[in-house]
Amino acid sequence: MRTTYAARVVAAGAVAALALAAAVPAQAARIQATDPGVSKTEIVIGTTTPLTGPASPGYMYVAPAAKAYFDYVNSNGGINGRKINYVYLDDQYNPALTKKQTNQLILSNKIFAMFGALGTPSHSAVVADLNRRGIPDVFVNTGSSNFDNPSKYPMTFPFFPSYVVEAKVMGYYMANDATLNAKKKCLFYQDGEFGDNAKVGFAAAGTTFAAETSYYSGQQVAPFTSQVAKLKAAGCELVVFFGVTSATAQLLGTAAKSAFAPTWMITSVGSDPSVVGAALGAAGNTLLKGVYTPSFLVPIQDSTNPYVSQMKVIADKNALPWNFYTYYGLNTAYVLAQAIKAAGTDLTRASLINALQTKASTFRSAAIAPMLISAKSHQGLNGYYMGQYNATGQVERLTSYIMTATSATSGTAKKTTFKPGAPTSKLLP
Amino acid sequence: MKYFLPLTDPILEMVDISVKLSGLQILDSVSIGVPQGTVTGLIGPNGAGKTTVFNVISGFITADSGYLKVDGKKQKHVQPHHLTKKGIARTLQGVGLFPTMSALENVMIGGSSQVRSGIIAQALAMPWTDVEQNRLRAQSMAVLGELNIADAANRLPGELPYPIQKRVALARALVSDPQVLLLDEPAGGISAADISELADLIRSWVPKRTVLLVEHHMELVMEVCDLIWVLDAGKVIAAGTPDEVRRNPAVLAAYLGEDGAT
Amino acid sequence: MVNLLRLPGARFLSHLAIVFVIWAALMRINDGIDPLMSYYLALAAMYATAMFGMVILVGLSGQVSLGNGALMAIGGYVFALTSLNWQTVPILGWQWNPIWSMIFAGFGGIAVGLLIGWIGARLRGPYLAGLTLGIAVGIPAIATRFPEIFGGETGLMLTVPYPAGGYAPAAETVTIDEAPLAEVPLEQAPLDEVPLEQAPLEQAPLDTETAGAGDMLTADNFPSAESSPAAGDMLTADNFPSAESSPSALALPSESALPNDIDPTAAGDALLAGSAFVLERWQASLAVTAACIIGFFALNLVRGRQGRIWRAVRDDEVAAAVSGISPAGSKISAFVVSSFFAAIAGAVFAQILSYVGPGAFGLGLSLSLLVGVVLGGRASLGGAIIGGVLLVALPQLVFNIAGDRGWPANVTDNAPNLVYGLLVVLVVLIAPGGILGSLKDGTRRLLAKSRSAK
Amino acid sequence: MTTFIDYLLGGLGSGAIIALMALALVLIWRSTRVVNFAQVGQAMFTTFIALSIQTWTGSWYVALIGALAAGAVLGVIVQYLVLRPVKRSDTSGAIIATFGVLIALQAAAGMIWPGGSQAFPQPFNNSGIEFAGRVWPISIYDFVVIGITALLVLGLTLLFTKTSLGLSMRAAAFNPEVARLSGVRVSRVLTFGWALAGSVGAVAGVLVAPVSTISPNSFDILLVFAFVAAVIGGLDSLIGAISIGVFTGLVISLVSGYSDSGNAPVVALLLLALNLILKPEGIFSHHKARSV
Repeated sequence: MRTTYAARVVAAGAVAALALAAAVPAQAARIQATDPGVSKTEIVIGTTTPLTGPASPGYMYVAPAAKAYFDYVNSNGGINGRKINYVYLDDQYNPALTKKQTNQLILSNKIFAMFGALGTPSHSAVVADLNRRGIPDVFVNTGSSNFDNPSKYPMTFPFFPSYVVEAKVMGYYMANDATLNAKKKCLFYQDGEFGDNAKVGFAAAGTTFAAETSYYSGQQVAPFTSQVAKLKAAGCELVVFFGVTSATAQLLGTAAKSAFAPTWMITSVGSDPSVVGAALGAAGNTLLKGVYTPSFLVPIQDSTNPYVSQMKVIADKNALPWNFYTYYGLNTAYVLAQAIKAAGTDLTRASLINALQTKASTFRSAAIAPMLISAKSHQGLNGYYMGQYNATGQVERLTSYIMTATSATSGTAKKTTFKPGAPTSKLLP
Repeated sequence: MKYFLPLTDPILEMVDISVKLSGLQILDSVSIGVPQGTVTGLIGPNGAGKTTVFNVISGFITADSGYLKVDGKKQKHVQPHHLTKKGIARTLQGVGLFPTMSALENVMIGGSSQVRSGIIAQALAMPWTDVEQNRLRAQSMAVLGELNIADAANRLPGELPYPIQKRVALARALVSDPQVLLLDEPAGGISAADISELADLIRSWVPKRTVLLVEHHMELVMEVCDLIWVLDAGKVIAAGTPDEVRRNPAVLAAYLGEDGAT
Repeated sequence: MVNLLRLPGARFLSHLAIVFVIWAALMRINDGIDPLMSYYLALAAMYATAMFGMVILVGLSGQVSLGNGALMAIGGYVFALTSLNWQTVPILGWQWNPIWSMIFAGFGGIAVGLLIGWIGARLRGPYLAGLTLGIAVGIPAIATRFPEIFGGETGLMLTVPYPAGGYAPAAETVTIDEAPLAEVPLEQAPLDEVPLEQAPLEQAPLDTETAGAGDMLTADNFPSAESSPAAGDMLTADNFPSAESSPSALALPSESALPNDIDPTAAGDALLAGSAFVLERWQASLAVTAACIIGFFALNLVRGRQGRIWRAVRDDEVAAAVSGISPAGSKISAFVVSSFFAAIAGAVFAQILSYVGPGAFGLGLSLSLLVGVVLGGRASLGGAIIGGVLLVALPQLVFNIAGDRGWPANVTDNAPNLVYGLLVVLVVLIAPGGILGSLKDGTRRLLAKSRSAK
Repeated sequence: MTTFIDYLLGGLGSGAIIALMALALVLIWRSTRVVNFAQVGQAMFTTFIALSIQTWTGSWYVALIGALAAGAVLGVIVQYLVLRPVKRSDTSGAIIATFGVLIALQAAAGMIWPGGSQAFPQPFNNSGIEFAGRVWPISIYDFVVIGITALLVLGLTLLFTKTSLGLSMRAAAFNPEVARLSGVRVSRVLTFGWALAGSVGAVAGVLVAPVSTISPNSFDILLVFAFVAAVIGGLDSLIGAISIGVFTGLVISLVSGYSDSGNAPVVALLLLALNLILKPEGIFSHHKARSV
């Protein structure tokens, strides 16, 4: 009896090892001659992003949109003769899974570069490893200010402006608009890094709030009634909201229910009109009218804009829903393609980094702010215009100028003008 | 009316124990003594409160009033698992064996109170834990041998006939080498031949051990007991030697009347 | 006849031998497989470590726990906080090293296990499940509550504690041509100095007005299958992922595609060359070693008196109590042991991820542990090993099956979870004893058949 | 003071929904001694069905009835295919199986209704009611939610106490063998319990969807709060589930209002632990400590 037990345990161990070996096709170790993931005919690019799970609504459209753009480029001959092989894996916004999928991309798919990895907590789990391995970590989709740190993360390039920048911009705009400035201002933010970054930005901008309240990101049951009651009791006239899109919809609905009608200013990541409008239903446009929101892309409804109209063609051809996330995914893929092109025919990781650090200001995109990437700062975009919802649920640009700022803990936003160039021919790099 | 027998040397005493469960008075000022070195019986019709007496002694039920004395010492907060440390072991109605363990393992569990080594020594498989286990295994085999069921040692309880299971349960109680043995219906469900063997067995333990016996099988009780307490509806109605109890009219009325007729 | 296995110390030696053989075999395997497999081995060993505790808690002591992932969080956070903040061992004053963090993580697990066990020992079935579910949700929530200590939602990043000597971590670090510079932190170049008009592009017209119709992408001139030779694969939604772009096909560039200019210092070399330090291999050694040490403890406990006691209390609390066993004590000890194992697994997890954060230790992890141990076989340690492998291999297998079928994205993306969920249900229904239990039953039945045939 | 009342009123609507979900858990526990973690998945799935019906017919009432029916059918399917074959003694097996169902349902919903969060049209006026010169954060819709909850509780209480079906359900739950001997068709009765619970869960889903949004995972947090409420309430008690469910909603609202919403899960955990220390079998449970 007892000896067979021992045998069973050994057998279980052996079965385990065999099953492990069988689960994933083993690959022969081979010395590679160049940077992984790039050959004369192909570049392998990887992404981890939530495609399923609680965080997937909205975000699930970004990677497929990028894929559609790369397919379009490939069907036009690729970039410098290389086709882009784009692999995106689902990480469900779970850092442990992000790590697993990133390892899969690096070790099995042998990616040349990581592109558009999404989510602050999930990307935090892998950013050090990507840098240690020398893998370009391009256009991270998170507003955390932590990733723009070239001395610590030389390979990492965040794309959209950090929440610190956004808060500074909001603070600047409120301070310089007499009507808004006269109002009693309050802040409502999502717990965690999102809200913390916002508070850093507002502190730097010198914005003070009469009341602050927050919500827990996992909270779906309670529709913000108590938070709204608190803001109402404090007599807020202008409420700045730093939260995600689904929360925006809940907030506006709850406020309407409580007859609380302050002036709203909502963060760009929380104000996709297609999602907010859909969530609010018929009353959506009425509730959204007059809401301020900063933005860093040409308004998605501006169909006369050559960026918007051409990206919509790609989206339509791939049967992708035309919303902010699709638009955003197409746009970042477009910028990456230009960066790869700029890195030259002898594409290496070093040449890609070099191209990003020296030529970013020439890259075309639907962004209204310049790309000011340098060896000292890897932050892609740094500026916003201020927009406002009109009666038809569309964002109208209020400012002809833009406001730019850095992610540093001090310093305010600055007003400047930026004239974007036209898109490249047929939106090809 | 209360009975106070002039007991010499009681090893176990219940004094004025009352228990109420869900509004029912199960035990009402019960005082019972068990003299050392005797076989003492506890009888009564169904629902008289016999098993409750055992449960109070074992600590499964806390008495509303009254107290318990073991070896002359008053007991506070009796916990079931401290019982064997005090030298008291009990069997359960039916068999109450662990179904996933062999007979030997079942018996070894009964010797838990003798084991000194802690969980850290267990986790490290220190040699002395083996010494302890070997001693316990040897003891358990010896008890199984005493009860003539050594060949059942490696079988699961479910594979054994009922009388053998009863003996395994008995062995589990005996292995802790108790001074006092509480037997809850040891003759339940076994044959006449086995019962007479059981009677011899019980008598062979005294005076080294003291036995308190709850039993429905009157022949066994009358045969083995030195002293009998009779409970009815939560009260002690009689006490004495088998002959005294047999002749007691209150007992006959309450209980033996029906049973004695058979 | 003397049973050699009963001599004092024989159990110790035989268990040590079993564990050593497994350890040596796994370490040998670890040296021969490629880094990704090593990483999966590390994950499986880490899961198995935690599930040894689940076998004891769920299988032997009969208590259901939905919260062991949160107990792993305790170990992970203790590991992270001590290794980030302490330079010397408190009181003793010795130089800190990761082993100490592992030990403190274990102590943290024991302390929390005592507390939960104390509350949980009185609870049965769904009430205990309720408590542990609360723990699974509550402990990560506590981590987000105190961001100054626990790093909030973002968590804490760790530098992997490379073992001193023996490895050459430098082989893996890469310098890029224009190494961006250490001395400049977050401070950015002043924005005003930068020209804000976009620099002209050579190859394209600059603004909308001058862009000719031919340069604009429209639905009409969108490349179609006819107009472009390579376009056939790209343009229709139904043939979205083509065989050409499947992950397995692109794993390695083909031989002919390799350029001639060989640069031996390029990143990635170190990952494939056998001699240099390979992070995944180191992580796997760490996880396997921890799993074997914990497995040794578990083996001793399960196959000793303590294992009998746990089973006794699970089978019949009353009978166990009259045999001198404290049912509450036994349940608490099962909680403490499983919590200790979970904490060690959590500390290993922290090193595999080089990160701790509430998202990594969520309810999903707790459920995975329960799913794994039920699938593998909850009554024996072998079940935990199989469960650990399943947790790593199953999603991968299901993904491989579901991927690249040309289904719409929403179907492909959700297919792994659908199959996974159904598989879990099926195993519970068809093989309640888990895979190991079914194997045992199968062999027993076969043996019985052959015996009766004689 | 008005702020405090605002917080309380605000918590009432979500409390009623937690209560309904807890009620569904209790119904299944009572009939089959299983905690059905797939309940939120079933509710989510039937709410999507209701949304499809609503878009198709344009009637909220038809959608609600459709959800009731779909919830019952789904409950029966889950019970018949998954839970019935699991052994009654196999607690962890049953828990795992229900989680398996949850994972599968969420994945299936992601396949059938792609596109993330969707809005569920507001069937009634959801703006606050004006009274005594002030708008209070409670709407007609909240009254509909509370009213439907109250009606369901009343109906279920009557069912369990006054009808023979209810009595057989209680008998079957208490002791299936004895119930079978006394002529109760146990398996049919248990299946009815699952259908009933499925419908109650579906109602909870349809009621919460208009004030939140609906996505495959949108009810996950509801499961945690509902389960906590059901356990504190005593799992066996309809009234326990309802009152603790509402209480949980109020606590979440008060905690979010006076401190920070991130504290809500922590406070819920503390309440749960405290309750389990002081009264391990739940507040409204009739069970006595087990004797030998």
